[in-house]
Amino acid sequence: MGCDLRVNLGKIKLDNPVIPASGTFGFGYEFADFYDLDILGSIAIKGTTLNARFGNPTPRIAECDRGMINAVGLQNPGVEKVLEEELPKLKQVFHKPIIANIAGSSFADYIACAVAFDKAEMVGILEINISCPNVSKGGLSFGSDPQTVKELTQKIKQAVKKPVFMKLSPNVTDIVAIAKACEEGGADGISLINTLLGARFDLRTGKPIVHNIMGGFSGPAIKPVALRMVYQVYEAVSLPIIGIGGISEAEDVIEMMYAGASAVEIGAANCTDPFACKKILDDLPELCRRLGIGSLKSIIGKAHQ
Amino acid sequence: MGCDLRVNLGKIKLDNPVIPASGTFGFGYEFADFYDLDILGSIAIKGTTLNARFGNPTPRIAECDRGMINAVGLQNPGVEKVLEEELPKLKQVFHKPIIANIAGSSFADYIACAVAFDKAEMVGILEINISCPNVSKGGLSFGSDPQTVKELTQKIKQAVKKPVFMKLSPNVTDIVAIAKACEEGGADGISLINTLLGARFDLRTGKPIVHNIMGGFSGPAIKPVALRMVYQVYEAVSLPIIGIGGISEAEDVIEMMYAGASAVEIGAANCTDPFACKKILDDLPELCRRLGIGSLKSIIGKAHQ
Amino acid sequence: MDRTNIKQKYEVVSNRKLSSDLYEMTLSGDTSMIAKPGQFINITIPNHFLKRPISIADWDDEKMVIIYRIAGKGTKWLSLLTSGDKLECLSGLGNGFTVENNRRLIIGGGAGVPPLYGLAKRMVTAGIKPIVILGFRNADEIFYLAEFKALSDEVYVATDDGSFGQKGTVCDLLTVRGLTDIPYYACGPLAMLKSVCHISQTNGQLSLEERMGCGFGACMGCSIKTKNGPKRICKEGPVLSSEELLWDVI
Amino acid sequence: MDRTNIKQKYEVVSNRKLSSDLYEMTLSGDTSMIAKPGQFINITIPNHFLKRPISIADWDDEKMVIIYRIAGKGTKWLSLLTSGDKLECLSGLGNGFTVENNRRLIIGGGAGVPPLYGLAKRMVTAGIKPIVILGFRNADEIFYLAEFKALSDEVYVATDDGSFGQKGTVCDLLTVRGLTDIPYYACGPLAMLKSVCHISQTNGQLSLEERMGCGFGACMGCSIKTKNGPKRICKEGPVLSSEELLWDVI
Ligand SMILES: Cc1cc2nc3c(=O)[nH]c(=O)nc-3n(C[C@H](O)[C@H](O)[C@H](O)COP(=O)(O)OP(=O)(O)OC[C@H]3O[C@@H](n4cnc5c(N)ncnc54)[C@H](O)[C@@H]3O)c2cc1C
Ligand SMILES: Cc1cc2nc3c(=O)[nH]c(=O)nc-3n(C[C@H](O)[C@H](O)[C@H](O)COP(=O)(O)OP(=O)(O)OC[C@H]3O[C@@H](n4cnc5c(N)ncnc54)[C@H](O)[C@@H]3O)c2cc1C
Ligand SMILES: Cc1cc2nc3c(=O)[nH]c(=O)nc-3n(C[C@H](O)[C@H](O)[C@H](O)COP(=O)(O)O)c2cc1C
Ligand SMILES: Cc1cc2nc3c(=O)[nH]c(=O)nc-3n(C[C@H](O)[C@H](O)[C@H](O)COP(=O)(O)O)c2cc1C
Ligand code: FES
Ligand code: FES
Repeated sequence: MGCDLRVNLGKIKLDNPVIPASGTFGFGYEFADFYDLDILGSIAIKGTTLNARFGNPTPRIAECDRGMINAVGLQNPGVEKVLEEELPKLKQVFHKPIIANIAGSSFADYIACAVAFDKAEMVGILEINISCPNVSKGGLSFGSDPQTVKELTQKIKQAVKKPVFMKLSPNVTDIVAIAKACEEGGADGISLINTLLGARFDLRTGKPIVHNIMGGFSGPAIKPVALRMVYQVYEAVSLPIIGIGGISEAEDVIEMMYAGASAVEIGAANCTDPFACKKILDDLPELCRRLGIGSLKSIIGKAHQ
Repeated sequence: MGCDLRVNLGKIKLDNPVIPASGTFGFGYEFADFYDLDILGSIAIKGTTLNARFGNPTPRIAECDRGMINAVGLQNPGVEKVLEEELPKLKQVFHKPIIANIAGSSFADYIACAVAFDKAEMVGILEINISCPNVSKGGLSFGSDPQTVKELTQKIKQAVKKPVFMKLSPNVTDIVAIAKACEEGGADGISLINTLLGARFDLRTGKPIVHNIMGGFSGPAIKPVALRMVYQVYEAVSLPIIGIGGISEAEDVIEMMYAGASAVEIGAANCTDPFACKKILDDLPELCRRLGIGSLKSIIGKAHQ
Repeated sequence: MDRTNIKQKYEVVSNRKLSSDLYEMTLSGDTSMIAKPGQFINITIPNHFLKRPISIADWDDEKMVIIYRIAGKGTKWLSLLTSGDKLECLSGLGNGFTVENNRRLIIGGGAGVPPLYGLAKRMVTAGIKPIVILGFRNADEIFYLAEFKALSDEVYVATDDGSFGQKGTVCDLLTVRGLTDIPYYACGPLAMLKSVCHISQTNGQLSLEERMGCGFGACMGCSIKTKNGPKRICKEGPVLSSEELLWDVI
Repeated sequence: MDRTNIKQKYEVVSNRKLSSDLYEMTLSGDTSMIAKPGQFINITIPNHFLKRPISIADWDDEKMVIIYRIAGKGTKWLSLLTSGDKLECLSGLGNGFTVENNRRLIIGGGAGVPPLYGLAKRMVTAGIKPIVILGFRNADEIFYLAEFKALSDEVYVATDDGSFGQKGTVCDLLTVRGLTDIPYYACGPLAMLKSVCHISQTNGQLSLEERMGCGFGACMGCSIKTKNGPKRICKEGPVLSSEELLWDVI
């Protein structure tokens, strides 16, 4: 008897907890060249904004020890094009509810984008990336102030029907306060973590490697921070959590679920290996067998028992 | 002609920027078994508190990808014993001003400990670790609130004569606000970063690996975060910075100095290789030659030019 | 497009120094996913998180050749491999050059020369006689001259210091030889590509470089703005048309 | 104390399976910094940040033997090494056992048995005839029985399931054999050590384990509270006196 890999994210049922993370899997369909996408639990598509964005100038990428910095800057064709051009292509090759990742620089942007995705049949979850700079507050990220987070959550929840998962920035003093603000605002779940803010400098020139100077640091290097935050948030709120950060093998999925995640997203690992998610799914059953895990649902939050 | 490795930390002159970080080099003298300590720029001794502390129960250590978590919990024999027993031993084998790393759980503790070290001839710099939980504020770290940081800095400065370097916690939303608070409080310099808060869970049991559940995460994995913070703080304040976080080879020293550090501390690398600092010092001259660096002073903050 | 075979293991057949810091490596293995000259592979380097993109200089059914300059730790590691060692990479990446009948001119500079060799070979196979302009810093850095001469009677070299061939840049050579109105292919440092575009009266297929996250289109790490919207250097590139480039934002 | 030679490279002479998941590895190299049985080495594992502490089971002027259980990725990697492979480690760590004339009894459990073999050998050399009590889960997991028997006429084995020797624990054996009033050495699982201390009417030298950061005294990662103040298992340990242990806080 194999391990039961099914998990739930609130009312959304997944065949398994493995989800490629936003920004590292494009709009999904291009990975259909590599493997059958329907093996995945879901897919979080590239962060989408109301209007098209080119993002930052290159260089946008810097290598780190067991990780990478990206300063892509939310390149995307805007929600309309995503709905008209990208999702239909994904629909051809993926037949489960997807996660629409939404970014914005004002409340109005977030809401308009969320409302647009709310109408799309394919979309199962709206995942709100609140690491973005808040233009009306001098560029400080939406995700760093609990009051702002609560209001944003409330406003989005009032405007949409689909489940709303708030995706938190780890670059905060008190992740629990932010998670609680999401819960108070009526969020249906929490995704964490987004990237840590990092920088690298060129040994020869002394200058920053990415054009933007700083960028989002992710990959296996950040896993201990992600695990800690998932653990803390699981203790403090009763929403389902999508654990993200440094997951690159089946063992990491299990560890993240022990910490409190109901499902996981895999980011940078997709960049270094197009088959990363498939490999994790290939390895999970045998790993569960070895660890005596009969059902993944049963290990969610085990570290807290 | 070799590279001039000399640097200054305010009025303190160092032969070179390489300093073992607090907590990873004991009270220094035991490393004299491995190499001549006088090759080092300085030594930051184990974090010392007013009264003796045993610290946390074991397990205190967890392995991470390119890093480790420690939950030692500031084990030390108390400032009196450090002055009477540990420093005299160090004095036998190290003949330069040292950095006394000071921790506390109240303003009074910090001040008393700083005052005690202020009288010790060997001590060149007082480095105040403000990652500690503030008992009077429900355990939130001293280092997470700018107002508290400013007050603490002021009070310590009023009580001592030696230069005071505030050692910042990276687990904050806005490191620049904290650094500015130090500057406003009259600090002579900034040390950053201390460890990131992290956690690991045991694959077999599902339970946290360190007894304390969470601990301080450090090592090469955290370098991009440290570089980013040093860069940001260098932009915002005009105090000398000791750059800390993930330094394990000569290249890392150069990169940290580009970001804005006047000197560096090496932490976890001492745990994995007792000769880590010596190796860095052995490699630095040749690396400088290859990069065309004639004087280390000249590259401090080069990324900002 | 089925790309289930994108991940490949190759065996080093040979690895030799061509000039001071330039190496040529021959690899054997499955080359079926390589379709065009100018495509690249993305090589796994032990203990390094990101792969290293290197152009395919030449290939046949069983082997491929790459030529690389030691630029840092990854390429340094490559240079230490010897016959029999294994290499893991993603293969057949990018769009590559499109051989066109009216496009005869090849312009290469330094470490940008390699992919142009595979291109020249395919041009010859297609019955097109290439004119080849190569630029190097000095005579010591010249490589593959004999190989190009074996494919074409018209191979011209410029060196910055005049230690071989024309003193000056490839652009000087273009002017001197009166080649500024022939559609071309080019690969080399950005500054060179820019000057070439500037001096040429017609259009070129240019191969560009960018720092890459994935190398196969997933992360948008390598996108640049063009007149036809954003293009990923690893997917819609590395070869772009000179006509679509926006030089002021590159 | 000069410890400039703490960092050593050893060559694997042999690596063989002793029982289901237990291996014995013989290493050749400089053993001059090993002074006492019960000391340990801390082994570098590629792609892993921390080293792995393993007791020295035996040594002479040129070689040493370690015996280890596959517990995770590091020990798994060790088990795959073969003759000729190189190993880097810090050598001669910890205090080790002190051979004392009146201390004849050796008590070992499972993966705790290895350091006791080197101890038994040195006892014999010192003219002391050891009494050896070994505990295992079952007959399959027994190892080094012949080796111990070669050193002593009094070797007794207990297995949890009774598949060999006395059914039960080492404590049962101690009681049965009436050995509870002899000063002893012990190494094994914490629960075993605790029971042994509890049942014995006299004192023991106990070898303990803790997760380690450095393994050589720098980080305070391995400290435990004792009646004589905090002790670092890697430096003032791993061997501590039963009389100084505070069982309620371990
Ligand atoms: C499509 C493409 C084709 C290329 N073809 C060749 C070739 O045929 N021959 C050749 O010598 N070089 C080529 N390069 C450049 C080559 O990729 C870099 O020199 C190499 O990645 C440097 O790696 P490193 O570890 O030695 O240097 P490091 O500086 O240590 O590398 C650190 C990081 O920066 C990246 N990086 C550094 N320089 C470059 C660069 N110029 N372009 C892209 N990424 C860079 C590395 O990939 C790595 O992620 C090509 C680049 C691209 C994008
Ligand atoms: C002084 C001392 C002597 C030892 N002697 C032996 C011996 O002779 N034979 C033997 O089989 N085992 C011995 N051990 C236990 C051995 O160190 C661990 O089994 C080993 O470190 C596990 O590494 P791993 O990578 O296989 O497991 P993983 O679980 O993957 O290791 C992860 C991390 O946890 C640490 N760790 C895991 N288990 C232990 C443990 N029990 N003790 C200390 N650290 C641990 C590892 O060192 C590593 O840092 C000794 C431990 C100590 C402290
Ligand atoms: C290249 C890249 C692009 C990303 N783009 C987005 C994005 O558009 N929206 C978002 O919410 N997160 C984005 N992220 C963050 C990831 O979704 C993920 O939260 C983070 O990388 C941590 O996971 P990892 O360590 O597995 O990469 C991006 C990450 C990378 C590496
Ligand atoms: C085992 C250990 C103990 C530490 N103890 C202290 C301490 O007592 N006081 C302090 O300010 N920092 C302490 N630190 C933090 C280090 O001084 C340093 O700031 C941090 O580890 C980042 O540097 P690294 O990445 O080089 O380890 C400790 C770190 C480690 C690994
Ligand atoms: S490098 Fe990832 S899309 Fe080009
Ligand atoms: S492991 Fe570092 S002091 Fe013992």
